[in-house]
Amino acid sequence: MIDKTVAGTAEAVAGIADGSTVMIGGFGRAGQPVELIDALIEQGAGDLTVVSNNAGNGDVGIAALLAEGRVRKVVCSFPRQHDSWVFDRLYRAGELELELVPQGNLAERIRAAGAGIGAFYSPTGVGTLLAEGKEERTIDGRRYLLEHPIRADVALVAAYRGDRWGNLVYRETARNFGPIMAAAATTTVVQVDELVELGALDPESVATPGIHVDRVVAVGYRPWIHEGRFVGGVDVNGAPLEQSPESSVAGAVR
Amino acid sequence: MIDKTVAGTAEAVAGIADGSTVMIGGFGRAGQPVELIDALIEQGAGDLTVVSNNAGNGDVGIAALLAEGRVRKVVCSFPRQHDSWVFDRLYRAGELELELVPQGNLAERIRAAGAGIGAFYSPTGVGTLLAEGKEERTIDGRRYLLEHPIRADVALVAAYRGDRWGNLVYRETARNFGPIMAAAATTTVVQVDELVELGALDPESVATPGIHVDRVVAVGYRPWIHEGRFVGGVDVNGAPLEQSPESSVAGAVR
Amino acid sequence: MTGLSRDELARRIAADIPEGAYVNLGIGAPTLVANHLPEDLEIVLHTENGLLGMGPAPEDGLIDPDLINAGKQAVTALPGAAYFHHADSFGMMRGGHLDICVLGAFQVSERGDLANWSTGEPGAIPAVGGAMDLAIGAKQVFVMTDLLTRDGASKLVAECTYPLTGVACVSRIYTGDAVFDVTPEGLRVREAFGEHTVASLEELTGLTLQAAAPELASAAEEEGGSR
Amino acid sequence: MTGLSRDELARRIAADIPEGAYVNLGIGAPTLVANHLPEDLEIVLHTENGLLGMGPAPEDGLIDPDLINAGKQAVTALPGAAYFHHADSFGMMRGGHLDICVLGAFQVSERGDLANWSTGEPGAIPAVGGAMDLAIGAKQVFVMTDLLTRDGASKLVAECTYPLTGVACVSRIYTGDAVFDVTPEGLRVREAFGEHTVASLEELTGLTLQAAAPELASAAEEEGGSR
Repeated sequence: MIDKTVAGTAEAVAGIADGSTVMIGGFGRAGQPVELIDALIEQGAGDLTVVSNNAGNGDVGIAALLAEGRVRKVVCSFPRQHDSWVFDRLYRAGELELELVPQGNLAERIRAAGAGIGAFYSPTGVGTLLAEGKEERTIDGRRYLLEHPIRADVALVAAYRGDRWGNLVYRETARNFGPIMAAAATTTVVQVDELVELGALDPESVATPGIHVDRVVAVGYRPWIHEGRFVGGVDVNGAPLEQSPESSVAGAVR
Repeated sequence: MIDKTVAGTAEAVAGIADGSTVMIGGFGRAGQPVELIDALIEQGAGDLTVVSNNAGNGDVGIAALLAEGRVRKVVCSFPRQHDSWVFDRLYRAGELELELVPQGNLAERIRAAGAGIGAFYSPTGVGTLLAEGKEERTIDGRRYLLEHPIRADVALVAAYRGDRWGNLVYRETARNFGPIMAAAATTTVVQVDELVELGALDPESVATPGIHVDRVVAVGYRPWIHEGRFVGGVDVNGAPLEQSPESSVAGAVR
Repeated sequence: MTGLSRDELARRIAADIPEGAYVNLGIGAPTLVANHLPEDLEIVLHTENGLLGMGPAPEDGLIDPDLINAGKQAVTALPGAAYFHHADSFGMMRGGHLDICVLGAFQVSERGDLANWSTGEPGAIPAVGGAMDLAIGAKQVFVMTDLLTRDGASKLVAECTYPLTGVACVSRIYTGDAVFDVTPEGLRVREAFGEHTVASLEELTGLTLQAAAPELASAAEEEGGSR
Repeated sequence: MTGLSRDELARRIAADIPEGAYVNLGIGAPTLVANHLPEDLEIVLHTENGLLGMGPAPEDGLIDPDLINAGKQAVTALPGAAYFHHADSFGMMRGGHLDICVLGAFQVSERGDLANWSTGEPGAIPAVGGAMDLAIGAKQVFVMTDLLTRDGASKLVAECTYPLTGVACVSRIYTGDAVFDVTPEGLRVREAFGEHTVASLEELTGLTLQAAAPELASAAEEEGGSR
């Protein structure tokens, strides 16, 4: 029997080595595998290169990993946000290396790694500072830059539901980088809200087939989901609103 | 109101010009838009370049289009099949030009066209006859060929269900080239078994978002589907089995 | 000044978006355009974090942290929406499938070069996000900006001095003072608001401007917002 | 001859596929391997036309023309299956995610070059399908073939004379006479069936062969199929 499920997040992140390149899914807080990042902090690996769209929000998730001094380099498109104070401080102090990649090139370079593409020509960034050091080529009259794949030792991904083969479905815009990162890493570790029986996921909706997944751990439903149904009652960061949880659940008819 | 639906297949293929490059979805007969191809034959456009995985089966669909002498060139991975007699005859008679492309390169080149990639390096075909004339480059010690996008004026695609915005879901392995061809053509024409209300398709399962679709026409359920449910009773080509249709439907519990 | 307010400008841009268009509204001021899209027209909004068919913000209590826009604000999904991953989403953009994208700007050059991601200040933390992809990705790139900086300098320039986001990528520039088309001959005044003329705009920008219609060469008779 | 039958060979290959492997069985003889995969082990079959978790052929009456394999035969989908489009499917292959792929061959060279798509005959209609992608895509490429052609020529050769499918891509060759590993030093006899020895195989192939174990250098004591 194939069983990629593991009992807890500590087991899920076991063996991640110092110096690893770690992809971390999510766009802002949506789809950020916060429980796995917490486990990685606990696990202790350092000198990491983190590949993620952002470089942390507030004091949790990627921000907490940065604050612990575990990260040597960040590869991302948008580190500067209103709540990226941890990154800002470390970057200004010269304690973090940054490779800034336009978001679409970041996504396509990650996809290229998973799809075995050696390199590709992208029109994004031509003629800008971010083209420095990159080969430029004109194809059919249009200018392109040569972009190389971004691979990782480990990908940490948050999905909505998964099964023991590692098949995953995502929820809304929390899908974001999950499917492409899962395919681009040597070892892909996934947290899901819920593990379901093999065969319970619609094979037409599986956005990450299990072939791209090594370990799956269930971390329970987000506060805004109740028994598989959206109930709301939170702010955009997932924090409960000030009203009582009961009234929030009751009011969440849409 | 956005309404990409058209009343019939004739309207769906209207305006396809002589000399067009036409992508035709499908892998063998699965997902081949036979009703649209029939309409294209009726419509009369000629001197076409057809991009498709195969070059026709039996005497229907792409084979019929070839038999009518409408096609100048075929770009495909696997023309030779046990039932590709139409292609075989025309090719041997020197009446058809053939560009043979390994299947994965075909798929990736079509995807590249839709995704705005100027060109990409693929390891497939290195050192073979099909590498002739292609630029080779070694990246990180591995040999790759430079492959260019394949674009089309028109894509003809068969999907399972669609809505008036052009959102599509496919069925099983009939998905094959549909999503990538829909994105690679200037005008994408789709036949679906059934048109459904806007909002009826699960947004997590839409494999082709409407942005890639220009016209949708409903052609009715395949014989092996009854009121949206698989009933079987056909052979792999979709032809009814010799038993009576009633017993076939009744026996199709799985 | 007698030009358009920020909100009037958003309405003016919205009026140029036809039914059926696939549109990406960049973060910041361009998101205001959504408020002015006619409710009886179907215009499909794309957000590059993986959604076509984006709807307005949800009511409090119904915020869904899994459903956000590129500015990381809570949004909703309309009937007809579709979700996809980032590579597909930026493929949509890079592949030229979006009809219109509306972006902010620090500077736009006469050639349509866009600078909107970095002021190039030493010590500033760089962040580009999807700006460079958006700049080169849509069939038409609209810029929504003030004509002048707070210091009175023109944001329309002969050559951008800020780091570029994209080269020759802007189609049209909407400001509270006038609307400009980027043409091979330089900027053309498509429409002037208030009492602006080509001459007054040339004075503000220091650029040689073309006139789209003869009356713009003398005085703008039209009311702002009409077309 | 005292080697393995086609069916015994399929069983022999199946015995080398571990539980949990992601496997693509090429069209033709390799599809026989599926019949010998132990039912109590979960092995995930990939078919490049867009399915992981392929199951056996359906019963008559339950054939679904939308659900086929790469050979365009009707198949089924197991619980845990997933569908995807061709670019994703070949990305899976090219990206090295498949553990094993089993292919037929016209010729395999000592270096592991594979020729299996064209005999290069003038006038023949060329067709490559997914062969070149499969050849370079899996972590291990197993070839399933006869050692000799019908004319008695060795299919294992110093240099392929037929057009290549892939360069240095084959890991192991399964024939009814012996199993060979491709190594930097050339072909190594991993296992010999019947009365074959390295010497008898060298005679048949005209190649210098390595022996994986001392006993192979003299006489194969083991029963075919054991390991």
